[in-house]
Amino acid sequence: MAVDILYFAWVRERIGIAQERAEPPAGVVTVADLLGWLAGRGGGYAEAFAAPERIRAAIDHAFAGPEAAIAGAREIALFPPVTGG
Amino acid sequence: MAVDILYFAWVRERIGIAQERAEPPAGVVTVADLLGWLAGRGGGYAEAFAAPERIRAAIDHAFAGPEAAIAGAREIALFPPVTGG
Amino acid sequence: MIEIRVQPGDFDPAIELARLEALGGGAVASFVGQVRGDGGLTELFLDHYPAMTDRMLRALADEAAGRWPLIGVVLIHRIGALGAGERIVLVATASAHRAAALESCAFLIDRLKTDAPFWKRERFGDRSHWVDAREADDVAADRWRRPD
Amino acid sequence: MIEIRVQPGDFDPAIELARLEALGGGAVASFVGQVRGDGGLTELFLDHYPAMTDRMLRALADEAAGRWPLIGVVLIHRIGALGAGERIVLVATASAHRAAALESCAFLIDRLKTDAPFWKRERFGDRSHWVDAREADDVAADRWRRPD
Repeated sequence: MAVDILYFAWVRERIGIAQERAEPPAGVVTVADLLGWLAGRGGGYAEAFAAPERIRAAIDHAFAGPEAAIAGAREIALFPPVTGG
Repeated sequence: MAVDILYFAWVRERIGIAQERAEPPAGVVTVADLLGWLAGRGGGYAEAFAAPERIRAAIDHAFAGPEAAIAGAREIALFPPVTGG
Repeated sequence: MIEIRVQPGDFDPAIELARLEALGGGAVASFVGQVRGDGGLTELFLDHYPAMTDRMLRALADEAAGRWPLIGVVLIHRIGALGAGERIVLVATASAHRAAALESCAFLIDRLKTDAPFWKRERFGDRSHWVDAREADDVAADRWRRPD
Repeated sequence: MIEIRVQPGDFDPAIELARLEALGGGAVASFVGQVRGDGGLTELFLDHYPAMTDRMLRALADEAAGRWPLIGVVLIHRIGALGAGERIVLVATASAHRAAALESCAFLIDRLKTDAPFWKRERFGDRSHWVDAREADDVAADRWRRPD
């Protein structure tokens, strides 16, 4: 399953790219699984996702918790808690 | 004791004047007494103060309830509940 | 900065907001009340008690400044004859904290409705009547009163 | 009337308020947030998630319009590099009821802070850091959530 993954704010800066297309393996079912899988790549990914409780996610433009299933997602965004306004 | 009495809104319109100088007799101690004394003049006064619960008062520019003493007041205003804003 | 004005003429909310923004607090809240033209209203006339109005508005602004960390308060209320759509009142507050700006703005307009000596008379063509006070306004003002 | 804009350039609160006043509801509330220059801040940079931002702001405006009798909502949020004192955000609402205008304005700015995908980076000369989310903002947003 291919999915577009977007990064924002310091997540983007640590990883070094704003967006990529990835194919998580079958065992990656939830947002938490996805963070673990990406962190396993090491380098900036490991640094960005070292504290997964500091990461928020959106699946197809709607906020999603760590237990949300990613099956069928077209676009997953990973970012710090928002600070607008 | 002479005191300036001011009228506003429909109280003024019923009485027909905006302001007068009056000398309430010694038995007129409270705002409620003053309303009764003025109503006793009849005509527009009786009409304006027929329902004293609809009248609000201020003594020297501060709201005062019906039991407030008028002794020493320089200016007493009588008016309907306020409707600004 | 506390500015209070009671005037027959219109005011420009933009100028007042710009003045509050220039204070640099970061949060500016405002409320503008206008004459509604409901039911064919042709004129709203605002009477007031000049000597007391200024005193009460100033007391309200001072109370707000004591309850919230405000750096600016603007209260403007018009008097006299106004047409449908015309502005009646502006309440605007500035603070370094958005909750302080928003809450004090609500406080000021709620309490102004019950504490400031203004009276409205509505005209509909040939007929006119003095507006009755609304119980809902007393309730709104009461929620800001604190236990002694 | 619901208007939502996310833009690098400044906005004019006066124009937006005038548009809401023209709706004739009688009550217009607004909140303006600006960049504070505290501690020698030289730049505030605002990142956002374009496809999601518009959707979330629209959802918030729709929720407000469902909870309060509003006749107009304006939400404007800037993005990119801003200097001290510059405007960041405008929330403005119009209604025939002052409480509806004031409460919905507070609701929108509180919920925008937690629900809209913006991120702030502060620069102080050579140093810069991404701003941490504030727990107080979560608390402020939570008070608007209703039991299911």
